[in-house]
Amino acid sequence: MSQAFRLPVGGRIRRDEPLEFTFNGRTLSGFAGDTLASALLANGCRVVGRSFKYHRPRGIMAAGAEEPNAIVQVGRGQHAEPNLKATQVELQAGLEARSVRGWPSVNFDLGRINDRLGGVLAAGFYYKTFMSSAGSWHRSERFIRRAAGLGWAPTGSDPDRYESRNAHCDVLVVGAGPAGLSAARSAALAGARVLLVDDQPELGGALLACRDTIDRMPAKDWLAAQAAFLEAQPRVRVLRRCTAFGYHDHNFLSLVQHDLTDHAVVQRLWRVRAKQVVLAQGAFERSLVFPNNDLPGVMLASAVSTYIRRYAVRPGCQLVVFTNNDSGYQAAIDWLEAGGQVEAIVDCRDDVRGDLPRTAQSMGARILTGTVVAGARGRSGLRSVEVAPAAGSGVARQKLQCDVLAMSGGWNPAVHLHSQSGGRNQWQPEPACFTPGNPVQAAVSAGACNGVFGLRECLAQGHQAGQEAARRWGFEPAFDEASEAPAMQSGALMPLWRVPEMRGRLAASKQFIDYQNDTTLSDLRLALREGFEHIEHIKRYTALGFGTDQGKMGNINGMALVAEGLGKTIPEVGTTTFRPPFTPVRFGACAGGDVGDLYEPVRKTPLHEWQVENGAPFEVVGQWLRAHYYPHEGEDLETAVCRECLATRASVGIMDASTLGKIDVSGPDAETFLERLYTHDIARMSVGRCAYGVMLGEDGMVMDDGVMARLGPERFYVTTTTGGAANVLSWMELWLQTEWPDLQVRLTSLTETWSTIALAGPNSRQVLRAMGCDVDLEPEAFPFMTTRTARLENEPVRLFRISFSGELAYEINVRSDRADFMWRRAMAAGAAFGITPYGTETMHVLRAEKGFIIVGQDTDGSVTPVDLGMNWMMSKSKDYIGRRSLARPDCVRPGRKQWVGFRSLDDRTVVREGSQLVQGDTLEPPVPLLGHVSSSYFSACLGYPIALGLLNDGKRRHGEELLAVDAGGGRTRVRVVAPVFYDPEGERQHA
Amino acid sequence: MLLIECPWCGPRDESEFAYGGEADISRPIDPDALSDAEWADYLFMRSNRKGENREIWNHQHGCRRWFVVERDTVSYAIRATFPMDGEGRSP
Amino acid sequence: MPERPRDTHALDAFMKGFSATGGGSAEARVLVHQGFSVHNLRLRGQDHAQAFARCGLPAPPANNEWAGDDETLYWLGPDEWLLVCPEGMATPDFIASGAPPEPMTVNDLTGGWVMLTLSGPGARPLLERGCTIDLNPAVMGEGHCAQTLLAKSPVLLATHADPERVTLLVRRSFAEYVALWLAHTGEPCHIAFAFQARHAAGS
Amino acid sequence: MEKYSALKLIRHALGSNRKWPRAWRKAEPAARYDAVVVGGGGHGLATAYYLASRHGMRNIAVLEKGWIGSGNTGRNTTIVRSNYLWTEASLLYEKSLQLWEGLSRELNYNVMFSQRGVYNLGHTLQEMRDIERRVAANRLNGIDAEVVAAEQIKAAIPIINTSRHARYPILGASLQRRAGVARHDAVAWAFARAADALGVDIIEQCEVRGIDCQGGRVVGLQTSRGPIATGRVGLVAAGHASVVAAMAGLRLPLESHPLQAFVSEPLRPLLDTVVMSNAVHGYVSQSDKGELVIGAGIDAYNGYGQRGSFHTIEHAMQAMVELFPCFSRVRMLRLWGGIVDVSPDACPIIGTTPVRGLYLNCGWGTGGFKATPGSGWVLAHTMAHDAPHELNAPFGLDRFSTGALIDEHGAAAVAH
Repeated sequence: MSQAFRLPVGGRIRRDEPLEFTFNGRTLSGFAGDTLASALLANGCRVVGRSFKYHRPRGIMAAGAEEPNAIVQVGRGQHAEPNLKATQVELQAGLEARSVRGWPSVNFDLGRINDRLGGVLAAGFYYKTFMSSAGSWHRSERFIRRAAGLGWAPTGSDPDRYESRNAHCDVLVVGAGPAGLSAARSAALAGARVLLVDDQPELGGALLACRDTIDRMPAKDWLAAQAAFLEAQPRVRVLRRCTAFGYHDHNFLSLVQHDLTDHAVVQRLWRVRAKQVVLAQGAFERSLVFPNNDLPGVMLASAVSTYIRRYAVRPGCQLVVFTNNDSGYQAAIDWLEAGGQVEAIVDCRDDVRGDLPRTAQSMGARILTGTVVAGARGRSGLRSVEVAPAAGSGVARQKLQCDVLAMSGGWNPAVHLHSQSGGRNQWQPEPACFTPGNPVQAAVSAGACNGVFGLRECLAQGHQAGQEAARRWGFEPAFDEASEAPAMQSGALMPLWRVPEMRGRLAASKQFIDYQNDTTLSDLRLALREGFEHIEHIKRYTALGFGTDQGKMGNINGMALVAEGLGKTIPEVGTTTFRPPFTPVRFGACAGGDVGDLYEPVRKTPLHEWQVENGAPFEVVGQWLRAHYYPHEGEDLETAVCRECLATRASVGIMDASTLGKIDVSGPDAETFLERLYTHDIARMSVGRCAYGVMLGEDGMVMDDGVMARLGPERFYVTTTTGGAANVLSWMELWLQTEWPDLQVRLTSLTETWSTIALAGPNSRQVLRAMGCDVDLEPEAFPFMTTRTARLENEPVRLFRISFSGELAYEINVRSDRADFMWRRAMAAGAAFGITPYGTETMHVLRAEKGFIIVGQDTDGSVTPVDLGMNWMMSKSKDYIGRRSLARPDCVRPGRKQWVGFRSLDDRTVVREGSQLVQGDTLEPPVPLLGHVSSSYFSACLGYPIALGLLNDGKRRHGEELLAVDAGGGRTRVRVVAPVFYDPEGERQHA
Repeated sequence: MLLIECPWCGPRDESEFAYGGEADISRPIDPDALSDAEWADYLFMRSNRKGENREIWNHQHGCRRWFVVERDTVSYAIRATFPMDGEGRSP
Repeated sequence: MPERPRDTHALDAFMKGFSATGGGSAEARVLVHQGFSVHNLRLRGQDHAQAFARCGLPAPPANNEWAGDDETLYWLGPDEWLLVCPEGMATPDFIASGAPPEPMTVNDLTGGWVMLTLSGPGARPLLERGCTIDLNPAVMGEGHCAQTLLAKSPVLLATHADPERVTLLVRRSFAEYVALWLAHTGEPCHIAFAFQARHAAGS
Repeated sequence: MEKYSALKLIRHALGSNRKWPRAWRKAEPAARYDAVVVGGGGHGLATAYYLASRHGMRNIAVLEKGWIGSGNTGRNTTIVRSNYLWTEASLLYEKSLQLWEGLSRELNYNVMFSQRGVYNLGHTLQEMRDIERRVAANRLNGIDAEVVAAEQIKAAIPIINTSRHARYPILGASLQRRAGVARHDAVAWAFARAADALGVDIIEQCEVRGIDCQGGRVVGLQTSRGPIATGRVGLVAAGHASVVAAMAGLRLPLESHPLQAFVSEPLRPLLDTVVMSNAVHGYVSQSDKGELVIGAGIDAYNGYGQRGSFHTIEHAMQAMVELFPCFSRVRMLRLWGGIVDVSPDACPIIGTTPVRGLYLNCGWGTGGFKATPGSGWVLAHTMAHDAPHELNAPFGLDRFSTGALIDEHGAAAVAH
């Protein structure tokens, strides 16, 4: 199909680059520089969508972000993009677009039946029905959901790539129209670091469709000059196709840049910290409310001009303009210049003067003053309008044939970002719009978004805003003059929120306020009638402003009509808060590059490579990856773990404990400091001694645990759990810096510096010897719970004789860059003893056999050391964090949960972890829960399953039989036993 | 996203800091002398001010210092930041 | 089995797997340093200059700054510095002896850090993609350093007279992730990685 | 109260909907009430409704500073479930869930309670242990719950990413089939309409500025619309609980934080259940209009600004794309924040206070919406009898002195 509505000359499209694309399956052509919308209009596509509720035919109304109707699905499969506005889609060769609504087709939609049921489907109808029975809503919902939604989500993962980038600047200018360009220029001349962003592919904003002159040259030449100047400035960065969508606290703004051409990244999130912000985003034209104001062919006047001047498309033949202000006349002038026919300009004002009307008149356009469009007629598109006196007699005076109606109800400044920044908006009776109030952050609004609509004024205000912003950040503005445009005479706007009620068929016709959500004038009236009087209630009840145009088209009309209905003024009704984003933003763009492998840092130990070589699956522990177990050929978790356990208890096992937190605590007051944080007596620890320590929250609950060693009178080496390492360090710093600054203590994390290799089992001593250990390893020389510096394989190491397995065991602390070497040497030295590497799972089993807790698995935030039977390590002679809380009534009450062990009566069943403990067999809910199983394993070396957990009054329950009920409903009879299953006397670890 | 002036490192993005809650809560000298209610007041009760608030932050990923921030909990505007013991300085 | 070197670098595995896409066209290059010692210095009291003098060290660098050439001192906090010495170079006596004069505390962190040098026109723009501090040379210029987050990982970042060079000190366990992040994010500018046998802060 | 029904819709439509009555009266404050509820959110309106319908108190009022439902009621992600860890909490939320199941009929207002099920994902071995523990406890408490494996999740939600190689692979989940979502605004309107029909005065744009006490007893309120005498006051002010309680000299164990949420543009149906994840923080459902409704994490700092930090949103987006790769090209339409009052044990505070006649209902943190009817039910009982209902007895303010906290933090169940 030829582009019947394309003008032979003009526009900013590149006619030498014709493009083919498809819309709803039809192949059409356009030019580079087109938007999908301009190309569709050029091809005479009038019906491009269907409305949400009534399925009415809809056409393109606007030329930008405020478009409510032309919602399309672009691309397919993984490449699909739902809900794009045709007015914002740059035309590309092979572009595939389709309407998101309309079945079987956009031109013939069976859903149109809803239009007839209009009355029943009025605002909030669903609140009043579908409640006959409990499930009735859930059942009906399925059908309602099917009818809902716009586009289709893509299938599969996203082939596009995103990234985020941080930027800092002295002055951020949002919008590159006349005001924005002037602001950027003057700020740059003052020497400021300027970031200028605009959402269009080319700078200029309104100037792209402007016929005026600036500095005595055509606007487009002035524009080219400005662009060239700014591009040349080293301290200026210009971002095209970049939308500022969020204005957050402390002058942080989020921007998204589309269709990048510079490299593989398709969209980029800019995270901008600006010292000053100039908001120059322009304004949106208002629609007018009259019967059938949604017919395809009804357009915003400014959009008509934009399509003619920027895209060389005249979307029809016969035009009627309906306006309440001078700017509407521009459409008529452009239309006539484009060789179209103007039936009439319908102006609700009685007295019309001003330059634009005069020009239009001089070009022969007929002006009907004091007149309104009483209603539009047509089936699938506009055919004619009826006009009537503005002073409502209720009788239409005459009918005007037309295929396009250009309407202008005045302008709404784009106050969105100002509002997001926390600023209020104030109502200006003249020219009837909300403008930004005082900024609350370092920002200033300029130009149309500040309620200044004349080109001349916009240039001046932008220039001043740029200088101001630069000056406020300490730059001395240069003495450059603002650019000048000829002064223009324009008459005052006359607010017109609706037209007089008509009798006859038009009376029954719908008058749309929010097009996309089919919110009509009668919906607003219904809401008011039902007592929804606050604007937020009305919006939520009628869905006004909840479409994907985010109310840019309808909100102000809606508020004005609510004000009328309540007999209030518009400011009394108040404005609604604008929330980010300014326009919809892809999830992927907000996620940036931190997805997949980069989702979150992965921390690896120096032994990771060896573990990979040896086929270990890994367990995620916080940010760390830890070897879970080391399966041999054909082994599953259980068999591998049994083998690892047996080998360790029988001879020797080796494991990577490098993820444990390690903190150096030194200084004259190190001892005092630790006394206050740990429950046991630190002073009793002589140099070279190790001790197991527990740290409580101030609420008395166990927070972290680990072994600490005294390396010197003023130096301790404290270990923490893997997950707790970071918290414990900042917890220590917190107390040190905020409560006890007088203490002379320094904390240094050694987690990264030292790697820990644990050797456990009766032969661990032999392995150390085989590694050429240079210290006496005999029990009396190097007893349990002590530490020594030593040399292994001629490397300096620190040995700890401590045991988390209950066996004779050592922990080798070695410099991280030598850990891999040390580990491989240990494997070699241990070969003779069948040394067996084991992972976290076996470590869990071995410690469970000994009844040692794992903080976070066996404890939650409600367990005290007393509950765990750790009274032996709670000093009576000092105060420590959390001690006072242990004296609270609930912490001393009898019957608290206590740490116990469990044996399955059948000695076969391994109880599922998380099982709850109950008494008796009749399980009538709610069943009193006595406790739960927190750890449960099959113990290979004991030959039966063992479990640990917390049980009400557990200490006194030893010997009792209980029922363990798991998440699957499985029941296991268990006997309560002491929480130590293996070597209760602890002889082995002292060996 | 807040921009917080670390007294030592200068203005940094919120993501480098950890929030520590209400400032000026000091641990009782003799906890045993307190009733359970008094202890609970220290432990749990908070002013949770709407408006001007004194709070502590930790420059966790910077110099690891804890410091005091005077911030409005409605506008989120930061009036000043102080070292735990020292003089204020405005952003 | 063949004798392996005693030292393994945190990026050994990464560098094996990483095919340098860069070559001549690289806008950003990453040198991965090997062989240097790192010491954490902590001071009590206020008179830092005197304490440093007693240790035979040059005057301590001011807040957010670093100093030195071969032997480098980075400011970490009001009472904390990081001393980085090339391997083989004589470390200060108090470190060798392990007994620093009062009121200094020293911790040997060697092996816990990985040092990278980014260079090329793409270096700062690349870092801007994962770091929130203002990397403009006018703000973060010669001799500045900062502990901050890069790609959600804690790093020490130092800038040089040459605006196209930035030094990164990364905690060992994060190194592979940070390298992966640099490689992935740097792809578009053909980032190139290479080991540098000897560390020299000045080079 | 005019009964709503399909028939009524048709009859009114024939009259061009000109005859619909007000949903609730525009009440003027009276000089005295038997009881006053401070806060016109879902919880406050529910309290008033149950006071009137179950305890026969008709001379009562609800005072709302702004418009009803303007707080967290209209700002949350509408998830309703009862699968909490501790018996005390799960029984309270279960009572609420049971009330939800009959709510539309009882109130003759379709609150669109849709029992489409809620999955709480587990990404680590420890999260799976916690899930096992919680599910086992739920079932013994008579609450429907089950543990599902990654394969079952994939079968039920084909678009979810169950790759073993994910940074936080999905190992399994707990599933509560009776859980679901509801239409948040409708809940406030439904309770308001029903309470109003029973004579309750719902007074909007009325801010409480002072609480008058004599001899340790409440005697009245100072409001922006004049003094009101009353002997019973229920404080149901959610994020502003501390501020209002301070008027009676009470300090509470609460901190108010920003909590953010956002919706996508409307999409054709692609997710017919609710998915929540703790380790990969975020939770999502799809509204009947087709929008993906997504909750982000809580912001670290105290804030009354109904705004949070953007990096919290970036993290939520990353989480969503991790869990649902096909969301990557979907677009965020609207982003907003609420103020949640968080207690030390992530459980609410409901009950009497040291001030006679003053009752508290706060500390719901991120979990308040689901509790709306149950919360109103127990507070109404507490106010009517000047003593807590057995369900809220464990949730008194005194637990912070005795130490009898109910630690839902420890539980993997995200409290949303």
